[in-house]
Amino acid sequence: MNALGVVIAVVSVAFVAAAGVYVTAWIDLVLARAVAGLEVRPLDALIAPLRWAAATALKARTTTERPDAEAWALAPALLAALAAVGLAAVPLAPGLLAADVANGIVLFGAAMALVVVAVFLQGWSPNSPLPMIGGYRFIAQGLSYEIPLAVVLIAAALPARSLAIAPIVTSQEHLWNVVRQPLGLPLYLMAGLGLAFWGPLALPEGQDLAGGSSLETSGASLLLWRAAQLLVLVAVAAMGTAVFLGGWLGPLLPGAAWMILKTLFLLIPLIATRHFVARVPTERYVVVSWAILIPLSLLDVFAAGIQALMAAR
Amino acid sequence: MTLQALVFVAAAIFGIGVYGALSQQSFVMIMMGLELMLNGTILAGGAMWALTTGGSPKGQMLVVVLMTVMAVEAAMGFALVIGVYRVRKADITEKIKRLKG
Amino acid sequence: MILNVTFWAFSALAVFSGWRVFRADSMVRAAYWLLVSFAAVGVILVLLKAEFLGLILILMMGGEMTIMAVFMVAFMMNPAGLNPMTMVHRNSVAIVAGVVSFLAIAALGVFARFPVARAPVGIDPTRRLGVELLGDSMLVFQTAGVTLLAAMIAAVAISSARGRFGAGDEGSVEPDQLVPDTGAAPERVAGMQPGGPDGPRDPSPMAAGGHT
Amino acid sequence: MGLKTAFARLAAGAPARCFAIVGAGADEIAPWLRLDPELAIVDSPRAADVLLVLGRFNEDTLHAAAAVHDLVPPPRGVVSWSPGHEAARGLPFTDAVALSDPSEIGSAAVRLRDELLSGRRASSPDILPDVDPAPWRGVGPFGQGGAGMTGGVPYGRPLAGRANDRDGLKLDQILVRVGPFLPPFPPGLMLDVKIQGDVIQEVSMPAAALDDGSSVADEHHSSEAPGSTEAMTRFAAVQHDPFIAALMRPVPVADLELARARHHLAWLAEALRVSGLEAYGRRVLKLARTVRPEAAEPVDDLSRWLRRNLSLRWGTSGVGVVSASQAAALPGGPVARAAGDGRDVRSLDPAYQRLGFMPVVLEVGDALARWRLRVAEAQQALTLAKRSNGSVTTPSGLVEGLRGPMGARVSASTALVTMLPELLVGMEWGDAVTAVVSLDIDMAEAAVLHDVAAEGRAS
Repeated sequence: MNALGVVIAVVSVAFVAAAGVYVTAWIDLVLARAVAGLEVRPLDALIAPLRWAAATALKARTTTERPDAEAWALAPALLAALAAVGLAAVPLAPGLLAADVANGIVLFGAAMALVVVAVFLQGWSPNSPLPMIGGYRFIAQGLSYEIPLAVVLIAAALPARSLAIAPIVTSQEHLWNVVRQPLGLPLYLMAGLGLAFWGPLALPEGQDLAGGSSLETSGASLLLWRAAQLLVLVAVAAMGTAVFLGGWLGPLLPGAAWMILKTLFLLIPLIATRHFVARVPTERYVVVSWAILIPLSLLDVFAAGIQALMAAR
Repeated sequence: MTLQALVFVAAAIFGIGVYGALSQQSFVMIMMGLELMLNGTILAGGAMWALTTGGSPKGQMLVVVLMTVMAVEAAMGFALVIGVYRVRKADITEKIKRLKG
Repeated sequence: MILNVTFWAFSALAVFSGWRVFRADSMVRAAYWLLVSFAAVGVILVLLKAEFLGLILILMMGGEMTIMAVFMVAFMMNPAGLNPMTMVHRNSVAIVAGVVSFLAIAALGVFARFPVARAPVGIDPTRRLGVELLGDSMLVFQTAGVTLLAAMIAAVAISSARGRFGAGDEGSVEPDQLVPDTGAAPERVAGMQPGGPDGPRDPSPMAAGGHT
Repeated sequence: MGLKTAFARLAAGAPARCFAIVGAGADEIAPWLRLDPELAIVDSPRAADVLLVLGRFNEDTLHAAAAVHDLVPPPRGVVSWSPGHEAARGLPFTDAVALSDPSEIGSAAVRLRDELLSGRRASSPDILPDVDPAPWRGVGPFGQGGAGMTGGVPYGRPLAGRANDRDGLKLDQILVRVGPFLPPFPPGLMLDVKIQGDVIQEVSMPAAALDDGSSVADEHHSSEAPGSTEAMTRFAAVQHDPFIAALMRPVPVADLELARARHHLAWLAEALRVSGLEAYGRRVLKLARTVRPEAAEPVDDLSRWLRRNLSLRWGTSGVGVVSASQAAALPGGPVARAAGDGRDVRSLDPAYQRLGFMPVVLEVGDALARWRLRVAEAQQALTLAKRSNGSVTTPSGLVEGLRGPMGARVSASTALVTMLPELLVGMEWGDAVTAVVSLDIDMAEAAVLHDVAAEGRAS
């Protein structure tokens, strides 16, 4: 790919990231009002995230007694950077890929593995007990979702015989992976919710911790942290689209349009879990993850392997 | 990015690892020293593969084996720390006078 | 040019962060400095076209260093470094050993003659590694896998609260070595139940008393 | 500057983000604040623009309130309200907007926020001095705070102590004081908790906990007899509570039962919010405000929805089990009834007997049982209110209140607070919060009856 192509891809990833975060915040607000039994005013909801962001940006960044100040400042930026790398690994349209590496799936996995570091630092560094519990919780949660996430992604790469994502998309020309590997997408989405610490898996930031790992964060840091969290959610949905729903493949519409539609198709249920599913207790989640999700994901990868062998013969 | 430069950097990382593994009292910090030594080794292995083997996958194979060593080291290290701590309530080397049970 | 600048920048980062590991007061910082060192080496591996290995190294170390940080917090007496302290022994010996090993290896790298055979452009190292792993080096690969399995089992066995002959914190000694009186042995076996990781969720009896 | 003005103008249309600290006498206002479209009640003072100071405080809680005030990032402001036009008395918030009408809270908060963000009003200054609680550096040879390697108390905070954990290891344990204004907990509740990771190893009440914060008692209370109805009247003067009135005179059953249904639903709204279902909680809160005995179908729908929601069941079943013997030690109330103890003062009242009242009793005693029991009681209360046909209670000195019998020597809240330490030990933090929320403790009730009990012991 030439330099111009890279620039175009990077710019489009930045645009998709900003738009994705905004749309996610909007959908969440609309759903919240609908569930709360309030009048849904989509246009008012369109400006509400901007109002919140403006008010938050005007607040000072406060500090606590003896925080790990550098790590605290780093954590939101790290989360945002990791989410952006995750999104950059996804081809948005044929040939439109910012992080053009031969091991896109591994790049995504590595970025998502480091999310644990960002959230733990966010919880640890304010030197305050409830955020610290939030940080600890996310370590337990992270070790539980990482393995199913990596295994189902590898299973999805098997039919393509490649770890790059564009070939994985094109390998779904005739049959999407969501059909070929029925276990894959549900497991991936469950792991993705944990990754974005959203909804039922918002364990580090639950209401029982009064906000948990971001309890002590204010001002621009808080704004960046929230945006980064939504960006993780967007990256999860986009990667899920590319790997399980055939990415840009589809009739009539241009590839990018299909990509956007399918990403929204995954994003909306992910966002909605926050309003319909209660937060699960940490310990029970960890037990279920190790006792059920990991064996299921292994089943998924074995089944995919057998299918790949049959196809090769 | 010559082989000399790469080996030089790998040696520096390895040397710091040696210092850490020998000087630290805390078990976990000693493990960090060992990991840093392995980090230097991985870098050297990667460099040798890229610049001296002509792309033979055997070189990468060595790095894979090194990573296995690192994983085993971490698993056994953590397990031993817990085991020793459980029996002796010690988390630094000085507190273990005898190595016998 | 850009490649060289990137390489030296990440090399400097890898060495600097490696040094910071042993100079950080906070245990969490020490663990994450080590992660930075690994990540920098991972990036250098990617620059060397060993893309898969570099990324896997970062992926693996992200999890491992987090576990290490939690270990440090759990076991160290002053994990956040709020109370500065030094925990080294034989410092000068260690410095000498470190410098000597650095010089020896660096000298080897500078003066030894290695065959020059760069990896050709246009090969797919990941694919070749995969073929190698499941082809010629199958045995090595399998051995590594079995070693990891053995390490997992051994780690669980060593760290488990219940030894073969009773609770680990009581020595886990064979019953007849411990007490000549055979009548006491069943009690010890019965004592295995509470306090284990999968025991009841109330804390061990020792935690309930003592602090008021 | 231009950007700042633009941001302030953009932010002006949003609800004011408020952190509410609730003292005595504000129980009537506080639960309903979340229904105000002009307010966004946040969980952390760090995320707030405006601090709402509602009710009355004593010296200790005022100190805690001042500390919370200093946590709000500038530009910040304070809106205060207190029952009986005594808002300003004793509050350290010099530039607070003091209100006498609680219905103005929303508009006042928004106005204050707009003035703060646009710079027309100065941020409220720190109240407490920003200093280390103790000198620290440079005592020992490494610069540590004491003679030993980990000696001393850096910044006046002892380092984490060691204690056995549930896996038989001896690991760090930290002491955390929780409350009195931690959002998931009832306002005024203070606990000293020792945690290892997120497992609670020890819980104790700070000495002042029960007298703290919510105590509405003042200089008169020595003249009253223990358990007297005067003490309850004093309570009633603040609460406008039909249950207190029922202690002394006949009250329509419909009034009592509607109040009960509303309370249980409002409690459910808060419990749902803490479980992560904030939007649904708001729907239930609105229902609690508007429900009428003639139109109880939404409550039946709610009950069905709750039964079907597996995630709620997952998070509450088996959590915070109150055993049958613990329930027997309680004076009664929903928590005891959810644990199989069927005592209910209403069973003795002729009016209820005529309506064919049978208490709802569940056996399990966990948080899930308490959730279900309260919803079932809300449904039952609405049915009773509908069928009561104007019948009135017979005062007998005892009334089945919202949390248990009122007029007894020990209130249910007092008994529950006393039970907390043994209940919470060994739980993970999330389960502990679920358990505390499911008990529905009212610290004002606990404090009044604690005063009364203390007098009883003294005389």
